[in-house]
Amino acid sequence: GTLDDIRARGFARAAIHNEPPYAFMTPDGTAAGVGPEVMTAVLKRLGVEQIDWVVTPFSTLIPGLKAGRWDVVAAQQSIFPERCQQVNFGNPTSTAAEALLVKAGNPKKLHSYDDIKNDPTAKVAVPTGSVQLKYLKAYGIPDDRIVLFSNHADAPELVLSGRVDAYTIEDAAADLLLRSGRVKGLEVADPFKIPVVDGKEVISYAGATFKKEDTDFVEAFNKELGAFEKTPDFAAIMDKNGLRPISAKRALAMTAAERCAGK
Amino acid sequence: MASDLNVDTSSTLAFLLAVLPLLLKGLQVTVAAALLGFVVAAVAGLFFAVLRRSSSRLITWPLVAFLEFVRDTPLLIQLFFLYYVLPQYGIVLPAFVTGAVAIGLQYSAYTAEIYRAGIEAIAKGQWEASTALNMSRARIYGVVIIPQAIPRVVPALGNCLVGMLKETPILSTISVLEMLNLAVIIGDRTYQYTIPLTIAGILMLVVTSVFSYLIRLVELGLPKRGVPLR
Amino acid sequence: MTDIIEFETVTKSFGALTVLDRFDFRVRQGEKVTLIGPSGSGKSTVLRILMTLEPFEGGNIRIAGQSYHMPDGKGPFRATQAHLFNIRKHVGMLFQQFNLFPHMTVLRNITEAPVSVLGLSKAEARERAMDLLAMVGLSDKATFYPNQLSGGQQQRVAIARALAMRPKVLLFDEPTSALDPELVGEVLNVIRKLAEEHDLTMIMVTHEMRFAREISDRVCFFDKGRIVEEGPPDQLLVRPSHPRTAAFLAAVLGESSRPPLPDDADRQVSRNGPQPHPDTPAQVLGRAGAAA
Amino acid sequence: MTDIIEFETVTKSFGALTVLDRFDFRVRQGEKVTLIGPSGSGKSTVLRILMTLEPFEGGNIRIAGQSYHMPDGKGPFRATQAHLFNIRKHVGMLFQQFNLFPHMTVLRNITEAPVSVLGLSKAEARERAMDLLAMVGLSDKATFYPNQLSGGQQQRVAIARALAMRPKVLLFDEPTSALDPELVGEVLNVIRKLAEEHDLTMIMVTHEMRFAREISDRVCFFDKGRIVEEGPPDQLLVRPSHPRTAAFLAAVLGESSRPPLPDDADRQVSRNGPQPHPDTPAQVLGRAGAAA
Amino acid sequence: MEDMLGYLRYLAVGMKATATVGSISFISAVLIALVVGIVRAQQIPVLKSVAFVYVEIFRGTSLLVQLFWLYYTLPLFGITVAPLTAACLGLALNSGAYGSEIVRGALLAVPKDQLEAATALNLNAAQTLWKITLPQAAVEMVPPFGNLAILVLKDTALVSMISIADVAFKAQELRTFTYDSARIYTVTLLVYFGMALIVMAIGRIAEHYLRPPYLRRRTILLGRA
Ligand SMILES: Nc1ncnc2c1ncn2[C@@H]1O[C@H](COP(=O)(O)OP(=O)(O)OP(=O)(O)O)[C@@H](O)[C@H]1O
Ligand SMILES: Nc1ncnc2c1ncn2[C@@H]1O[C@H](COP(=O)(O)OP(=O)(O)OP(=O)(O)O)[C@@H](O)[C@H]1O
Ligand SMILES: [Mg+2]
Ligand SMILES: [Mg+2]
Repeated sequence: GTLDDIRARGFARAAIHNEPPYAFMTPDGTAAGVGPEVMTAVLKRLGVEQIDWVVTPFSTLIPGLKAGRWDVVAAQQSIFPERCQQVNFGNPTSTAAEALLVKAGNPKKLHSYDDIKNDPTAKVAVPTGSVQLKYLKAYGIPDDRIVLFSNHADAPELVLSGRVDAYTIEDAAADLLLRSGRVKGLEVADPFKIPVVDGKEVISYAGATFKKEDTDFVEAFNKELGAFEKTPDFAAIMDKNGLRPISAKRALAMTAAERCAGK
Repeated sequence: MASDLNVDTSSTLAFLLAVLPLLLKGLQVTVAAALLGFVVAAVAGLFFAVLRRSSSRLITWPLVAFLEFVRDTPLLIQLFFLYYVLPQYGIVLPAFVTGAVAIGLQYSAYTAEIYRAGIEAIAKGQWEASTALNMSRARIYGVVIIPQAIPRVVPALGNCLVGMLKETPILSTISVLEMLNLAVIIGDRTYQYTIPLTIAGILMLVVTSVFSYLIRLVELGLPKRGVPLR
Repeated sequence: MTDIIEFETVTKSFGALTVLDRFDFRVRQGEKVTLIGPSGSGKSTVLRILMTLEPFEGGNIRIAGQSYHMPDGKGPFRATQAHLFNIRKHVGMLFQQFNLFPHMTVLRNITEAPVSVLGLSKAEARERAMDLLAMVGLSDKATFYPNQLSGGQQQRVAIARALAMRPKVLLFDEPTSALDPELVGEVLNVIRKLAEEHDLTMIMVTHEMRFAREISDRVCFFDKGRIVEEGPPDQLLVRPSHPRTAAFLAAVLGESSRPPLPDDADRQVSRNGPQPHPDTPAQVLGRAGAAA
Repeated sequence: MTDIIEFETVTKSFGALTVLDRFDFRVRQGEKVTLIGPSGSGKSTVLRILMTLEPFEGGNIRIAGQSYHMPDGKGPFRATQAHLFNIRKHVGMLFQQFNLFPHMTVLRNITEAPVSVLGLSKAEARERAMDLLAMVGLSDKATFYPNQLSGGQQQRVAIARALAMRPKVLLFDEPTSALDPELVGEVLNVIRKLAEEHDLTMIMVTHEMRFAREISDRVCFFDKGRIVEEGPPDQLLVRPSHPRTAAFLAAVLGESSRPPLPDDADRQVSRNGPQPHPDTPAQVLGRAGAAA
Repeated sequence: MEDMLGYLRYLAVGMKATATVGSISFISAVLIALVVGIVRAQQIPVLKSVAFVYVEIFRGTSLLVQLFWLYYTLPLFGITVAPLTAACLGLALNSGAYGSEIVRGALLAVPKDQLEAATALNLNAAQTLWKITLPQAAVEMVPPFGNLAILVLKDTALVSMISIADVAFKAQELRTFTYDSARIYTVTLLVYFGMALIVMAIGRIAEHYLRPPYLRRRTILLGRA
């Protein structure tokens, strides 16, 4: 299996794409963020000391995994059923609740998906391939008011240029963005009502991604992950990356298998 | 279109059948963007080519610099400026239009060269004969030179159209849902990339082949009488 | 008679090459002048300057009393388009390569400029064109495209096209030298007719010496941008007084020797070929030659 | 003497147009033959077939005893390259447009084929080239590029280039018709020297009638892909027996009338211009004409 | 301004990758183009059909799909090539297909007269190609190959999808950290334009020296070909 290969080789190859605070490459060349830091700790417990990091666009994370270009993806990808058919997920380590970024002052007074739906002039942007699109659709927001973007760095421009009025973002990413002080003229819609789809508040669960056939690797990973989550180091990683305590708490209460089954 | 992104992934065949109609819709966007861009390039290119031949350096110099810059820098980044920076000056064009215009402008740098070559290939004698008949410059261009240049440049313009078809995926950066972008989005949702991308590639091959064939037909259909073929 | 064309100390160069140097030249109204001279001597340049196809640097040119310079003394190529337009009204030109518009029918070739420049109605222009086509003997070709015509026919259309603008001066730059020899005659016939029956001023560059002799009032021999000798054709072509003229005529008539006159039995092998030939072919061809 | 070239019932068409129909033609070794005839009559086609530049459909051609067909009867263009190579050894050709290689110096133009085809050493080829350049009077131009030379010089280089291959037969396709009139002489001088001092077989298409008369052993008049009349030049050019030959000569010699002989005072205005001219210019030119 | 200098420094790593991939790809593309273009212009049996299919496929599908196949799909069939190799191979095959049309066009544009003169001198097909046609065509090929080089330069932006950190990728990375898109893109635009100017200068010099002396311009760098 892949784990044996890694051990034989002496180092693991892991891929991320840039999406702070979940995963990113620091300018000095080390991977940081929730995904890489957890991955480093767990692999260490599995006896793998060294990791080769690859930064690559989101859309190539899984093809590269399948093609054997890397052994594991540490980009904190969301776990949901369609994806489980193609890859294996480690148990979730973080969760994200929805937030909405709007122009400072929230001129259209958008505080929920319902507000977006009910204002026929309101336009909203979502990342391509994301679950948020599904939620917006579930709320009945028409296609012509939804704009897809592929790079998170595009999103502030979309709002600031007036092409959209809001964009969906995960709470932790929004916190980080605003705290960095780099983007002026945006704010998180506050209060914001977490959307409800199929009678449940929507929360996304994210974890490491493995090849479909690497069940033993996943098992070993999950086992060590479970142990690591009980150490203060885990909480420190979450804290350092600005995740709210509720994020990890929710994650620990769920397994990948349950998410894959649609729970 | 975005609403249809829940695709059946239960089997390869089902997946393929679910993906194909989606990509075909994306293909319409691709073709429409390329055609609109082509119109822009064909018109702007001719305009630039004629302007480029002006005897005033005040006109030609900035024009050459502009065309060179447009030609030598990536479309991706030009798109960004057109899409995000123009609104700051109150010009908010829809993404599709912005994209098509940007592609068209970039290609106008090429078509300008094509037209220029076409115009310069016309024997100097045509200019001299027109001048000897006391025709005005505008008239000479409009009645004598350009009508002769167009048939010569049709094949090269056709190649530009095919080139533009293949540039459209860049429009995904400004959220235009063209075919290749759709293929990637489907991949991002399902983590199955090979099938949608390969179908997109094949569809692209089919479309470019069809276009190339159509261009050849146009070429063959050009009047044979009255036009010196090279 | 008045001079319709006056060149006064005209200077013209291409880069470092001075083609015309303080060039003087006058043509009376209705006169038929032929320019002859070696290649590169500046014959075409004179015609092209007259047609405003080339700028010139110094001197002055007047045509039909109008100066090429603007009243404020600015040269013709800093002159406004409107000024040049007025000058070109008087002049028409025939080219070696005909330069018909290949994408227009013969009729359209002739009517285009009268309609768009002179402002004739389409019907008037058409009528004028058909008259001219009849004159050059091509009434039946009005709907043809130039490349469906022989070279001689094309040149005749070009003559009609130039005449449709009713110029006072018509310039011919080797109008038959791009033609197959047996097509030359038909074009010369048309020009001859023009010359004989009309008082159009004509300036012609040609290598058709017999034709030049027959038709011109005056022949000017050019060399290196100057008129070396001029005079009535019977004198200049037959008994040239200047040695360079004589040498040129000998080269053109003796060596190239296009048509043998049917009864010109004595061979005219000229001995003044331009290059010495130090070896004989037999020597040079060597072995293989000997084997042949 | 043996026939070095034999055409037997050769047929050649371009699509629907049959250019040569059961064409017979023979040339003896050392003979100088001139082909004349109207444009499109097939003169160039004969030369181009001989040079293997055009395939032909029927009949047979032999050159220096070698058939263009392979021994199994296959036509020359299904013949192997090796077979064509052997045939081409005997033939050289001069083109109207000279066709020098513009990217090579004069010397390289001449030495290229001897080195790469005949396998001469560079030194040998160079020596041969310099001899030939001396013969055509261009020893000082060896390092020039073709477009630095005048047309006449280029054609003389082309002659040297063809001779460097030591062909038995040399074909000339209007070798002077792309030249300015006063450059024609120098090329004809070289050809004349070749003809006079050497027994190369020469087949020439030319409009230089006097030259043809002077140099040829035989003149063939072509019309519509057939030889209508042939004979010694003094007979065919001066007293043609066939009416079509006479008409052609009248058109070429009478109308185009290139050089007037210095003392040919009586004007030869031919009356058989090909087109009727129904109107006079004065009528057609109308108002503006009258004003001129 | 200081920020922009910082960005430039950050992009420098990407410039190296872009330059490496770009130059290797372009040189390979020229070689491929020459072979394929000659095969097609000379109508070499069998090979010409192969060449035709190659050109149609690589011109007809997009580079993105080709790179994806080379890097992510071929390994599923057991063929794995390194990222740099895959990037160069993809770009070279893609641009080579375009380039072959340049070569073919230039070869066919050599006047038929020249071929006839070569035949009359009994040069064989290979000698004619090598000594007569190709040298004359080469002069005509240089300007379009210069344009192709710039296209290759711009196309290198796609290799980021196979994990090569080129200029475009580095720019995206910067944007995720700083959200300073307008200025980052301005710097990026200038970087590409600068590299294009260098490519153009090289092209002009190549053109100057490939031209036979009698066709050379006096100035190398001024004026378009
Ligand atoms: N556009 C130009 N640029 C540079 N030199 C030129 C140009 N046109 C003509 N010349 C040069 O000017 C000189 C005179 O040229 P011109 O065409 O007037 O000669 P010509 O007497 O008509 O000769 P030909 O009998 O060959 O037509 C020649 O040396 C020619 O090379
Ligand atoms: N490649 C070709 N394709 C089609 N028709 C051709 C081709 N070459 C020659 N012809 C035709 O064959 C006929 C004979 O041509 P050829 O060139 O032998 O005539 P020619 O006697 O040399 O005329 P010219 O004096 O004009 O050179 C002409 O009608 C010509 O149009
Ligand atoms: Mg001239
Ligand atoms: Mg011919």
